Amino acid sequence: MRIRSWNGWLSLLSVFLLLSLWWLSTALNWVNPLFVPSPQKVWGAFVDICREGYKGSPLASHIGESLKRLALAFFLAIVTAIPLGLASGYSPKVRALIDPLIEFYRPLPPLAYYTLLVLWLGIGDASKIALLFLAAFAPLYIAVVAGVARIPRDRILAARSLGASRGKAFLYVIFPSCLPDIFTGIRTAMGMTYTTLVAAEMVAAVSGMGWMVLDASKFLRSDVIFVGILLMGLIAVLLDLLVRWLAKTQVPWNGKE
Amino acid sequence: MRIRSWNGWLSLLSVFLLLSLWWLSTALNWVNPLFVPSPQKVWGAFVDICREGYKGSPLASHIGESLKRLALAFFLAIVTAIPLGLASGYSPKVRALIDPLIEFYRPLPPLAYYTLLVLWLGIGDASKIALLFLAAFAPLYIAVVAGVARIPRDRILAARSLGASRGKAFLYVIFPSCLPDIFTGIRTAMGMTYTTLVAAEMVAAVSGMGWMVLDASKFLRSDVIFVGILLMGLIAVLLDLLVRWLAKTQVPWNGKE
Amino acid sequence: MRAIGLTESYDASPSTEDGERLVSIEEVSLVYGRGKKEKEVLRNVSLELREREFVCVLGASGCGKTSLLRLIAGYEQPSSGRVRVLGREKAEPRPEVGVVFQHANLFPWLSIRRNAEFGLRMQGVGRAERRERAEEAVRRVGLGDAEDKLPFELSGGMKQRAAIARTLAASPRIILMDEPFGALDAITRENLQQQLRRLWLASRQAIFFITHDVDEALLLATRVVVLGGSPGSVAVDAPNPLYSEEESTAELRKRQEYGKLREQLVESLKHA
Amino acid sequence: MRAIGLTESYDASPSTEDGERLVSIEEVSLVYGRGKKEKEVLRNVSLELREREFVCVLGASGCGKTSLLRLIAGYEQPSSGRVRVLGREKAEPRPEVGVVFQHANLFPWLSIRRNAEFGLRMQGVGRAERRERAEEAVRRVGLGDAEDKLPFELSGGMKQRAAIARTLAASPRIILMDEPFGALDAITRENLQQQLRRLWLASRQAIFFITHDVDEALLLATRVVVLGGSPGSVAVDAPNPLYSEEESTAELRKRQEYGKLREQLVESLKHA
Amino acid sequence: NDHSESGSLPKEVTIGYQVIPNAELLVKAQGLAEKKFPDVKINWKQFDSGRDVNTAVAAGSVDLGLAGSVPVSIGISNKLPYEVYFLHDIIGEAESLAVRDSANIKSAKDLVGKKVATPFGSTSHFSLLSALKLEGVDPAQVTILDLQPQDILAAWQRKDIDAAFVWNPTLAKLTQDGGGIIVTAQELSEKGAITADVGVVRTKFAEDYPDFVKQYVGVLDEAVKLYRDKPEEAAKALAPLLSTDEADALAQTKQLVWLTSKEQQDAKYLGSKPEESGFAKVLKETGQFLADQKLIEAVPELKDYQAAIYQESLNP
Ligand SMILES: Nc1ncnc2c1ncn2[C@@H]1O[C@H](COP(=O)(O)OP(=O)(O)OP(=O)(O)O)[C@@H](O)[C@H]1O
Ligand SMILES: Nc1ncnc2c1ncn2[C@@H]1O[C@H](COP(=O)(O)OP(=O)(O)OP(=O)(O)O)[C@@H](O)[C@H]1O
Ligand SMILES: [Mg+2]
Ligand SMILES: [Mg+2]
Repeated sequence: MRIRSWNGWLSLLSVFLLLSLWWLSTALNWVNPLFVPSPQKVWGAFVDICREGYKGSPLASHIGESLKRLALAFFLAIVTAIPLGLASGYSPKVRALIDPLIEFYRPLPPLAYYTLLVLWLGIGDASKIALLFLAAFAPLYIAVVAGVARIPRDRILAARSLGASRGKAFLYVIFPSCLPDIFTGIRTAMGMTYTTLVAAEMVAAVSGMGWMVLDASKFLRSDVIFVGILLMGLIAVLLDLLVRWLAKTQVPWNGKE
Repeated sequence: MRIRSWNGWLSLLSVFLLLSLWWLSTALNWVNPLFVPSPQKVWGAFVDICREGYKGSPLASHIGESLKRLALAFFLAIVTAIPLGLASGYSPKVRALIDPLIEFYRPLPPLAYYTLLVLWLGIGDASKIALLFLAAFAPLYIAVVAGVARIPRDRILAARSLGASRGKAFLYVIFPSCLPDIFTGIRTAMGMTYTTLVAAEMVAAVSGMGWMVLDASKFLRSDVIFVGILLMGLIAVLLDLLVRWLAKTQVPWNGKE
Repeated sequence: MRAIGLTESYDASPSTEDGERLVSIEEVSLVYGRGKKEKEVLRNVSLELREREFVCVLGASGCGKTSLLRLIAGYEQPSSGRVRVLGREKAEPRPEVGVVFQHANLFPWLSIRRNAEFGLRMQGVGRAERRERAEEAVRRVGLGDAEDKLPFELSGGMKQRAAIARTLAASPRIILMDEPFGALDAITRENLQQQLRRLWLASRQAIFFITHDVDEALLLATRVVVLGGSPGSVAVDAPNPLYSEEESTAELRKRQEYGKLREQLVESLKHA
Repeated sequence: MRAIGLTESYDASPSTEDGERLVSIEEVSLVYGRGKKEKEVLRNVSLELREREFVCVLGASGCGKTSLLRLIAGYEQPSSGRVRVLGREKAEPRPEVGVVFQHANLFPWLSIRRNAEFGLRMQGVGRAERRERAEEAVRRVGLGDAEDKLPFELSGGMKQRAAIARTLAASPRIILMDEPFGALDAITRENLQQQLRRLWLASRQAIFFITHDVDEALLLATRVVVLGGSPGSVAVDAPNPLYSEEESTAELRKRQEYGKLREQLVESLKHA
Repeated sequence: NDHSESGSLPKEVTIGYQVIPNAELLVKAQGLAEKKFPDVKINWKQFDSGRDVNTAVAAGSVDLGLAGSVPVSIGISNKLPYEVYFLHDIIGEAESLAVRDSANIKSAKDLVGKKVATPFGSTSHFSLLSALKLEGVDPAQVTILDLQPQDILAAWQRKDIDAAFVWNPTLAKLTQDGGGIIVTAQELSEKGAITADVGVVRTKFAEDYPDFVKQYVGVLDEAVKLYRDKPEEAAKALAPLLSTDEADALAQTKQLVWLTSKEQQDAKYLGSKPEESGFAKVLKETGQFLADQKLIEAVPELKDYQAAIYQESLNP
């Protein structure tokens, strides 16, 4: 217990150092205030946006819109990437079939194919969610496949000898064995979706945190950009803490086998 | 051996199916040729670009420029993310110090902070490489931290009892134990860097595959876009195969412990 | 196949030829690895396992006992020769063939009781019944107190016992056990030997039992197999003259021929 | 601490009180887990390990033998009481204290030889010398042929021997061994027992040796410790009256008192 | 850049250009600047948006840049350290409001309740809002969407949008695909809502190397002259940079108004004295307009805009 809270202080310290650096560099004019506004100014913009919203929508709806898109995309990624990843880790045939496609699309920059998505899915939320989904899918899939690869072969054999069909072994052994990897994959994928948020909200959005940042950058509103970035970062950190907490409570045996 | 080549055929089959779908959908006019050009047209554009280059630079230099940026960024990511990840997986104190910063920047969309990078590093390659580096760093770091978390505690204790100092245990036990995770991380990070390529080459580039795609999209040259995308995809797949091959030969014990 | 000692000296061997032939291994050899790393581990091994048999397998460390067990379990395919298990040509993992691994190999995310339930769950046994049977099995190996623990919270011997419980709870027709009592103290071991013997006497499953303990082999086996050589092959395959359904192991140990037989077996191990 | 049997009946015990005290455990208790999962594993254990001692520890499965070893090795910290190792108050993993784990716990990416070299490498021994010493250790445990294999290519017993070689090659002052011969056949086991005895006689390291084999304990130990109860505590801690530097284990086994002593020890195990 | 040689030519200069068929692109295509300044290393950097040019100038990474009048107005409002030295073109028909024929839109008034797309923060964005204002339409009654040109085309194909204010080549594709033009930037500029592509120079650079700026303007004039004399030759040089053929390039150039520096001395444009610069007013009005639309915070005084016009290098 003592060690833990001590480490908590360390984390606070490093956040504090960063904030001081920011404050110092603006106070001493090390950076162009046009691009790095002072903390006070950012706070002012934040209060403003809280009170009056940004460009017609209240702050809550910007956050809500983005989270809705993220959540939907992420949900889709989880229900597809995990089973597919497990399947293609487990069966070389499935792997041979779907791996080339995933390997090919995976490295493609979203900005390069977004227009195609717009063409197919329109300018509504569908194309945005599709883009976010594609961003989340690949890292999750890869993490899961790698997770399957590292399961001790004997564990699967033991399950089979206990009467597990291939399908049941999949569900009852492969899946729980991969949980640590799945959690890592979820964390990476969550980061990846998040980083695509701005790109996704580039097209025909009028709300969302990504759009807010993008729009502000067009009009050199660096204080709003910072509000957006800080908000996105904080929300992401909270989500990440949630996943980490889940990982810790769900996989108590990790590292102790 | 027989199983392997059989799976190779499956992979070829799935690629072939995809290509046929493409060909069919353009031949039967299912999609607008303005956005999805026919394979013939893309091939024509490819031959053209091979022969005459694109906008003043030969194809090889576009590829070369992009690969140079990717390689540099990736190299930087490897030499920083792996040691830092190992260190923060191993020592809760290091973790407490640097994790908040990484967790915070990690989910930030590159498009949101690229402006800041340009402001600090100028419009040359430095800002592009920095952006790519940041994209690669986070997934690699996370994979490595997760890898350390799963090392059996007894293995580290055994090394310490054999006289390994904390530093040596780090180098000789923690690092090799994490190799499977490092390889997964490298694969994810490589994908992530790659997807950032277009964003990175958006500002003040006159060469690079990402720039080529972006430039072509401005002039609605969908054939060139497809050439760029296919090229990027193929090169990425080749790089990925290399990493996978390395992983296989370097970590023969994976899944057999 | 040399059958020194045992068969030559004793003919008061119990006949087990009447049981159905459950496993038959014919001229099997097994090669691990490929190319430079190629290594022949078993050569020309033939063996049978019949209903109601309790075969104890002995042999030097690394001679191929586990590999033989894995062939029967269907975990490895023979490089040449045939392995028939329960009438099927291609050996595959299956619920009729239970395996206790040399390393416990439990599912780390399941409690001991749920590890023991696993086989029954896979076979679709209802919740209440499988829970009861699993608890029974866990209690039998002496882990009643620890049934809610996760494997990483167990000691080495407890893990091994949990693995035994897991396999026995699923009541397979053939049980393959790879040094199941290796990590147990003398008292617990004797206790479990009795349990296993009683279980087997009641159900007449076929048991393939790898052990390093010569006494254990003599006290439990209806037939003793000694593997030896490199690549491994069957050096001894003979009925255990000491085998008796009636006498307890304690009584058996006191029989006159016990000491001599033991020495013979150790000799044959030395020369295998 | 009851000291039934052994000390009462025999006083021809070798004196080991003269050696330096290397390990001293005082009133130690150990609790695993927290809150609801809290479990006291050891209570009020006191023990010493002196130079030139060969202490064999017996006890029922799950009684806390491994936990005790881990305390000495510095892998766990006592919940109360003191553990002093080589004069230091806080036990920490260190090269003077070698550990052979119950599960082999080899480094999976290193060949057997390089596993054996590991300790020497960490201690900065030059390439040629460490290679020689590692090869010597690997040969001594009978793995000369397999020295270039990776751990996953080994059989269970071979892994265990490799782990022994790894620890011995580093020549620590105190050796803690957790059922090191558990997965070995009788022949290999006897061979290694001899080796270990000879090594120990030559160097006079202190050995803390957990075993389930009563014979092994009687043949090797200068002192026998029996753990028992739950939470575990020391039930017997007595010099081994059979101990003799001169006689070989085969001779010892033939001594008259052997049988009786063995029975006594088994009895005390039962009641511990 | 070597500041010690104040007054003479720099050793190296970085020009941020955009692919717009105007005099600067012709200068690049023909290598006129390299010819004129054999001893100066000229780095051409391509930009895609005025936003990035603003950043690059602030970072000191480019010396001369090209951006639309809207981003420049935003930049000056935010006190970016640069000045306008040249108008590369006045946007004519190159940026227009295309409407779908089937949508039954005759004038900007009919846009009420429709979906109109335009790239936000661009000159087209400004023109669209101006068109609405001139017709007395409240922008809140129109669904204005932020789309990049290629996405506008995709949305158009799907019939997701009814109209778009955008530039070429997307504009041409829209009209080919069942679209008609109802308002052009040309018409808007005649009514006072001028949009232009503006040359800006880093203030420090202009102070250090006035000669270079002056001579570079001369080169631009040369290009304008070349275009006026031999438009086909100019179009031929521009075509590959525009990823199109010669005829189309010619048509595209005609949709922009190229002006010589002499013509720009007119009070309507940059003017010859700070206080009589018509373009400073345009920038101020643009800024005011954006502020009214709540797109930016506040605008400075007219004199701040006037101070940001650099007339010194306009050749008499
Ligand atoms: N990490 C742990 N968390 C909780 N309980 C544990 C943990 N490790 C061991 N235990 C418990 O501590 C007790 C003693 O375990 P220990 O491994 O010391 O036994 P042992 O005497 O070595 O047994 P064996 O002969 O079977 O190896 C057991 O009851 C076990 O359940
Ligand atoms: N996966 C593998 N790859 C290569 N060689 C292997 C592999 N598994 C086992 N071997 C080799 O096969 C031989 C027999 O191994 P096996 O595990 O069958 O021995 P065993 O008789 O069970 O020994 P033990 O009593 O020590 O468990 C050993 O020499 C071992 O090195
Ligand atoms: Mg074995
Ligand atoms: Mg133990």
